[in-house]
Amino acid sequence: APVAPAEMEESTGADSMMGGTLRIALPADVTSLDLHKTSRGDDALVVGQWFNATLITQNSDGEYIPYLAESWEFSDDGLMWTFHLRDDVKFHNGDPVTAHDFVWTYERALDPDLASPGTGRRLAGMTFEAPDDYTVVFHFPTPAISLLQFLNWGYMAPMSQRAVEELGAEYELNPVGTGPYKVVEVRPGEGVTLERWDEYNWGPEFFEGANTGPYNFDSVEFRILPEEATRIAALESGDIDYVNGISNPLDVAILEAAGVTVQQAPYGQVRMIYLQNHVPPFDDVRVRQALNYAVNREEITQIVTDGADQLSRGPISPGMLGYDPEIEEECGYHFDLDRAKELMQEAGYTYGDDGMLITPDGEPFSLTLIGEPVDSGTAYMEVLQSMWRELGLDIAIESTEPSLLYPRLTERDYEMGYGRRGGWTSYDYLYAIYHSSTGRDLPGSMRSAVDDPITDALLEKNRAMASDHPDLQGSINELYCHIAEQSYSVWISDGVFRPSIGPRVQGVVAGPAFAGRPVYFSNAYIAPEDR
Amino acid sequence: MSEVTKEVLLEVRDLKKYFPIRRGLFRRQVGEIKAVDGVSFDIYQGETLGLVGESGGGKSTTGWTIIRDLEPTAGSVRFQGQDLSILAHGEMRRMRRHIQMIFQDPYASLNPRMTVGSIVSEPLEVHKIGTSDQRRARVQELLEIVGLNPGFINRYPHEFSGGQRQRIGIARALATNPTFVVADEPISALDVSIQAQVVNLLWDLKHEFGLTYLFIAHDLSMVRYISDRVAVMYLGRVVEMGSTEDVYRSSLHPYTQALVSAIPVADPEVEMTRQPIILEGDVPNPANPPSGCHFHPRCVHATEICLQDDPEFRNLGQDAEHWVACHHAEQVQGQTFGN
Amino acid sequence: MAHLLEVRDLVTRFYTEDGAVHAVNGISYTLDEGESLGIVGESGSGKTVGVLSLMGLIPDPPGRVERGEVFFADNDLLKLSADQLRDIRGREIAMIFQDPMTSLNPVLTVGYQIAEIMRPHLNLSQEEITERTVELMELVGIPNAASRRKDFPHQFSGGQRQRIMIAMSLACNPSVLIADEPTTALDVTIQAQIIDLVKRLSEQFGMATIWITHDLGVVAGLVNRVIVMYAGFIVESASVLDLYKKTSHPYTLGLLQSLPSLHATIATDRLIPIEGAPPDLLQAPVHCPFAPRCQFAVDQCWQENPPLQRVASNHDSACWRWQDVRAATEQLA
Amino acid sequence: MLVYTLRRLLLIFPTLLGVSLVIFAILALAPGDPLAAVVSEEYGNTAEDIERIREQLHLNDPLHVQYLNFLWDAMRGDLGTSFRGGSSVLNDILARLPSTIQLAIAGLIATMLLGISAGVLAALYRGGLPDKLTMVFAFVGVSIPSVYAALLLLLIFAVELRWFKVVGDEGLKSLVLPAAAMALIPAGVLARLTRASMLEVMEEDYVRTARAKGIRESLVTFMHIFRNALIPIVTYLGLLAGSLLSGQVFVENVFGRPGLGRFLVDSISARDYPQIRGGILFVAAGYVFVNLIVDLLYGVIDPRITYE
Amino acid sequence: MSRTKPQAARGGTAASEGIEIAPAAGDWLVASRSPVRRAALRFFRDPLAVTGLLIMALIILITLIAPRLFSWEEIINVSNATKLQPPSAAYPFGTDNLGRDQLGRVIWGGRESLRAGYLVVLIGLGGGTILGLISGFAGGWVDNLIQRCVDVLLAIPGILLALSVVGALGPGLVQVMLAVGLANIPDYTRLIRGSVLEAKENEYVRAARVLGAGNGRIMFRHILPNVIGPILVYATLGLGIAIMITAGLSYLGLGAQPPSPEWGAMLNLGREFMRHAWWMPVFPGLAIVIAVLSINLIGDGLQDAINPKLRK
Ligand SMILES: Nc1ncnc2c1ncn2[C@@H]1O[C@H](COP(=O)(O)OP(=O)(O)OP(=O)(O)O)[C@@H](O)[C@H]1O
Ligand SMILES: Nc1ncnc2c1ncn2[C@@H]1O[C@H](COP(=O)(O)OP(=O)(O)OP(=O)(O)O)[C@@H](O)[C@H]1O
Ligand SMILES: [Mg+2]
Ligand SMILES: [Mg+2]
Repeated sequence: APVAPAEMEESTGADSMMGGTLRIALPADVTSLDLHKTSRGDDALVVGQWFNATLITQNSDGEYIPYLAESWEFSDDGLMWTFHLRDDVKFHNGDPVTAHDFVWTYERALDPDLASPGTGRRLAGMTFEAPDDYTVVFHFPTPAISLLQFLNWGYMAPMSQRAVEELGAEYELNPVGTGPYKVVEVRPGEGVTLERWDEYNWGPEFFEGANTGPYNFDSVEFRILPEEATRIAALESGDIDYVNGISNPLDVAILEAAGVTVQQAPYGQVRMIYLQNHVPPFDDVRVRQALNYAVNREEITQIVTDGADQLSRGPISPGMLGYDPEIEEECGYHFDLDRAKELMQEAGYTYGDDGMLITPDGEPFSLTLIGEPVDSGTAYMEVLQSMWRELGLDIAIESTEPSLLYPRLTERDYEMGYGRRGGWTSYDYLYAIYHSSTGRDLPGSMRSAVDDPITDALLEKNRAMASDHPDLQGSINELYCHIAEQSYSVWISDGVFRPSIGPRVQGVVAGPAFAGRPVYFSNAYIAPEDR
Repeated sequence: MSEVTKEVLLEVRDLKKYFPIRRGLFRRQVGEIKAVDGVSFDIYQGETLGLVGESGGGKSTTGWTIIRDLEPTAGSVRFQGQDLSILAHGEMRRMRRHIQMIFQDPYASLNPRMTVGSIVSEPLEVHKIGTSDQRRARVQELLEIVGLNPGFINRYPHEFSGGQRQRIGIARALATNPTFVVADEPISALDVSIQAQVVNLLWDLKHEFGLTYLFIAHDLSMVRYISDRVAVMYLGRVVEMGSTEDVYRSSLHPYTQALVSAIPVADPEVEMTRQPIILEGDVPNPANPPSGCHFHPRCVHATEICLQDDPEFRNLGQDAEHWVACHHAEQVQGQTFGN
Repeated sequence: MAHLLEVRDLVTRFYTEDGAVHAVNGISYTLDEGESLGIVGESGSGKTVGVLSLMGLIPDPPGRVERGEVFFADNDLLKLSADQLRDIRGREIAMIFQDPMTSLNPVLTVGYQIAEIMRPHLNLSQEEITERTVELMELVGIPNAASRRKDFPHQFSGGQRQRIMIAMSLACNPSVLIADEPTTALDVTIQAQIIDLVKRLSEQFGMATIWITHDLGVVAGLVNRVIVMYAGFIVESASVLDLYKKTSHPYTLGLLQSLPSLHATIATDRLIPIEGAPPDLLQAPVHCPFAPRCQFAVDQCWQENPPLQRVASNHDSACWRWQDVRAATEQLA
Repeated sequence: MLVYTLRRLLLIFPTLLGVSLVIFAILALAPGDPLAAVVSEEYGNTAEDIERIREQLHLNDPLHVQYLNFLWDAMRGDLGTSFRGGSSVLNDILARLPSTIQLAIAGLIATMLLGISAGVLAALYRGGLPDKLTMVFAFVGVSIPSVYAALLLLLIFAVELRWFKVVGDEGLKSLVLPAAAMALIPAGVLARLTRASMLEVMEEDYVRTARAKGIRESLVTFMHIFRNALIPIVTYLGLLAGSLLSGQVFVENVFGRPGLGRFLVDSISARDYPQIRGGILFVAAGYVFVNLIVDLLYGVIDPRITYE
Repeated sequence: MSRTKPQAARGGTAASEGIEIAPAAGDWLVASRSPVRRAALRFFRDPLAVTGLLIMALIILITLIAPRLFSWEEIINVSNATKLQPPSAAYPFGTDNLGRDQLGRVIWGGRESLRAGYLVVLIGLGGGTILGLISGFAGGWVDNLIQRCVDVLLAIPGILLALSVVGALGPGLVQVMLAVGLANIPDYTRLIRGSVLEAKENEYVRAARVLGAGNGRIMFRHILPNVIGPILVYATLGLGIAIMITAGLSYLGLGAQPPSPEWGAMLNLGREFMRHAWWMPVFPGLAIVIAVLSINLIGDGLQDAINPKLRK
């Protein structure tokens, strides 16, 4: 029987949302799609948002909401977390997802033979159990409720034991997840193709009216385009629909002229200078403060980012959970060269005829600043060099690639380090760099070598508080002012993240800065005429 | 030429040089050209041995092999009693001061990037003879000797005509006052007046310094004029050898006879009446030489035996040695042409 | 005007850093069908440059044909376009170059190099060309031609290379063959064969030849008329017989005297070369170029360069004292 | 020659052995820590973590043990797994090989077309307009880094004119821009090299002989001048063919092509030793092979060249 | 007319002396010129080569006096107010993304870049020439050995080589240039060897051997001048490439460090701004083009000068 016109229209209306291919540009090769073999941020885009689902996630207001877990609770001492799972979730291979899968997955990540560099490390010290098929319990050595956000991290998704064991080495080319799309093809060096998984119906309510069923695009195509200019050109020409970030603010205008929507949000991408707090000259708080005072943050962000980046006057910047503009105004640093010079003189430094500082030992005051050249790093270092020259400090820059930098950091073979860290979306990052347990002797990342009981106590107190704890903000502010005063680092700015969406794609919803998920695609679609 | 006091300077024994023939993409060897195929002779101190013969007969190759620029396939060369083929590289190099060569090809054998001065003084530099001023003077002297304007020392070979280049090559070969010179067609590119100059020069040097020559040439009248003895080559072998007079006047080998009869004479009247023997038959292929006597397909005297047996190289001379490789030398001798 | 080839007042110079080399200084001669013209002379006297000039093959720079006309089939070769000249080169006027090693391309097989000349000029199929190549190689006495056609120049002896050049030049049955010392590297039997071959072709097809050589024996046996060159000038031009018997230029006389007499050996009588050094072509000649070496030179010779003048029918000489020279010749004989 | 070829082919093995030794030596000398790329920046690595990972990656084994293990595995066709993602190095390379070779061939063809024709023209009209134009083209070519060339081509032909897609598979068409970008520098070099090499032979006597034959000037140019000028050209093209396998990181980056060049550079900057070793071994095999072909070609180009 | 014989001995009569027009000076002048001087003469008569030489001299001069033209402060001081200004009277080359005067940076940049470029090319050319000559000339196992080493070296990426040289000899610009130069050697070796294989078959090589010349002499005096032409051209083009490569290594942290300007580094940086500030890549790029151009003109001039057959 012929279909009534009204019905037809409706059905085409519904169908018209479905279809098309979303093309996404990735800046670097996908290292691995095995969740435990990498933790790179670039891969996370594929891993987290598209083919995996996590226990919890964050909505567009930044609140934690259920995803694979329907609900969860913390023990009173904060050492035990319990998650109650949905019972209708399936892996892409059709197997149901149970609590045992979670436990198996996390224990795999902790397996020393696997030596998982990312996930495993985050889970270090924890134990897991599955009292029943749909309950997962985490045990912590110390209270760390603020770590809840990690569970929104794509690498914490469950893996199918059967698939991993059956496929062996082939698994990473055919990973099995629980997200809205499944991987159909991995082309090393070139890209990844995903296909909609029609059984997906456990989508979270990211925002009001969010689609919780299957997504609209028939497939998602990731293309690796290492050159930023190419990504921009591809957006411009319409050959790519989505790019996760545009670094040069000048390019925004070009893209907008081509109909591309460029969102700009602070990102928790902290730029700062790490100081070796335990050795001269940085064992003197006045020197550290002088450095912070001598940085003209307005000027530096103007020069390097045309003023697009948010300033970081202290340890917590605008893109982070726990940021409070008032406390920043009160305890943060404002450019004050005279004050900086005073501080230096108080610390026993003098000025020579050429306006340059002389150390108390009578030597010219010169320091080395090391850092990576990526992402305007060199520009920041050069501007700082120029600014601190005004203070009378002579800086030599050593800008080197990461693998050359790393051993020097490990050996502490540097005085000051320029760092830029993406994805530090919460005040909790302070623990990682200023808590004494992260110790001055530990190898690895840039550290500040702080060993201060007051700082430790404040950090631990914050860590044990749940996000809805009423005293949380006050406690964070206390921490902020203490660290700012101690001036452990020189904080500069918080980068802006610019997800850019091509004109073919409709219905994209912006996410919160600190959700690690800049935009939501659950309702997005490609208009039929553009497919 | 008093035989008793003859001192052997160079002794060539059963010298062979085969060139591989290669074909195809991988240049597979499909055969060999026996360019020199068992040549033996002595050259005496202070004499000039003329080497004549068929073009392509292996004269240059013999020369090259003697001075060891080509490694012989077999055989030995002794110079002043010393076996050259066992000399170490450095020793051979020092030896070259005494053994020099004038090249057949006056174009290719001069480095186009070097001036005449540096070409001619090179042997002196190499063997560290004289100071740079002395060398310069010597070069000027040599250029004059060979009839070149000494003002040319800074010119490059391509600025010269063929004969002028040949003279540069001669000057180079004579620079070190060598003992023995392989002269491969040294005068064929020169005009007769210069030929006369050069021949006189070679003679003077020989006279004064006891220089010894292996004189390879096609100009039989010049060979006759300058040589003490002559060897005739045909298809990689010496077919006749003896004193110049004997070889020219009473040739024992039919090929020599044909050669001698074909010498053009610089007199139009004589030329009009001269009747050279025109050799019949195909020129043989050195890759696949005829059986028996190599010359038999073109020889009017050939008989059955010539098809089968290699003729022995025998001495038929009476007071002077006169070697020939022909089964019928005795008959042939009677029918000497000659002019 | 019935001449096949007529060269008028050809002047060629090389402009080098040291100044202009006056290689050819106004030479004129003619060549008729079937005729055989010999050019002899001092080495470096401009024989090669003279013929290269008329073929348009002088490297420019540094060389330049300054003046002159070369008529061939009513065309001035020096004024023809490159295309027109191309039709004549190889087809109508073929040349054998003096040096067979450098004149053959070392990286191409000799067969190819012979075949190449036929392609533009003769309307032959590939097989026919190959056939003719082999035939030509055999004609000049290269054994086993069918197989050696595929060899490269360096695999041939000097004489063989020269024969390949000869084969090449004969490939298109040219009307004029210019042979620059074609037989110097050949043994006399082959030389005789080649000369025979060329003679036959002349008779058969009316091919005219210009034969540059130092071998006065070859000149005597082969050519009808001889031009003697010295320092870029034609100093004498005569029929063969006249040249040898009625020599009218002291340079020619010198040449003839330089030859070894028939049965002489060096031990008994020494050759008599022409005294003195060859001329310096950098200097523009003002007097007779041979004067510095001339036994006959008088004041006039130092003041004026003698023009080529008729001394007998078909006999020209550029000497003020040609009569004395001739007298001396006759006296010698 | 056949023997020579076989011997040369056999030499691939000692050469690769040499390569592997040199890589090990170089990697041992090269500063930088593979852990930097393995361990990411953020949180609490303990010293034990680091140690465990080092142990896991066999970075603590003595060098000769690492080398022998590598050799033993390599002989069985196993090039190990990446430090970073754990992927099979052999698979990683094989996956990139087709695209790399495609682009290399396209680049080589583009280089030859552009470079040789420009060089021949420049030599023939030495000092004239074509010569000057080639010269300018060559200088601009070698002075513009290929990444600019690639970007400019992309912006002009893909973004402005829309003749090509910026990304996306268009079959052979998608090779055009990358090949052109890749060819720019080498074509400039090749043009100059061709010119210089041709100038060396243009005055040779056999060229005069060829002219005297009355053959077309184009034949003179190609059979007599160009053919005799081929040796440096072929040598350069051989070098180029090898470098196109691994040296095209910028072009690969700009056009988003999976190539060995980017693979190598990425793995070097991450000090991903297994990937570096595997990648270089492949590239070395490529060079050995290409250079063998070039050496054999020498013999074809100039029959006087033999290797005995 | 044998003017080279002052006494005009043989053919000359008293009369001949009388009409010698000019003194014999001309020929003796010719005779007094050595081949090197003749080549030099030819070189200096070539207007293009002289232009190249003059430009290069000028560039070097300017870079030498750079500190007098622009102070170091001017080169490194950043300012938002002057950021990304197009070329103007005040800033003929415009300003860069940090507001620094590009003219000053280009001038200062030549110091590092040219030094690096030349050193790299010289190492590559020198090493490659010697190895290539030996390899091609000796043939046999020597050739095989050298060529297989070349294969190895070719396969090792330049960055890695540079890293390991720095690892072995410590960091520093000279080490990096050494490494890049080293990485260049195989190219030159192959190029030279190819030509040597061909050139050594020439008869004049044979002639030299026969007259007793040693291998070194044959290689350097006879073969090298006949094969160097194309390689010279390659080397002069290599200057630009060397400048870019050393800049790439600076980026890794191996070479010159910011804010010290370098043409290659400036050009690299300019890429980010090529759609917004054309002058950022264009001026350093132009500097490289001009340097390469002038060195090439010199190279061409040299090639012509040592090739006596080629005349303009
Ligand atoms: N490219 C050149 N540059 C300068 N001078 C040259 C050049 N080519 C030839 N000459 C000069 O021109 C003159 C005539 O040379 P040509 O080759 O015609 O002599 P030729 O008579 O053929 O001598 P030969 O019999 O020795 O071959 C010579 O003096 C020579 O030096
Ligand atoms: N490199 C080579 N490869 C192959 N065959 C060669 C080689 N060199 C010479 N031949 C051959 O060896 C034979 C002898 O050559 P050679 O040059 O010794 O002759 P020749 O007597 O000097 O002749 P000519 O008088 O013509 O110079 C010839 O048939 C020649 O083709
Ligand atoms: Mg010979
Ligand atoms: Mg000549």
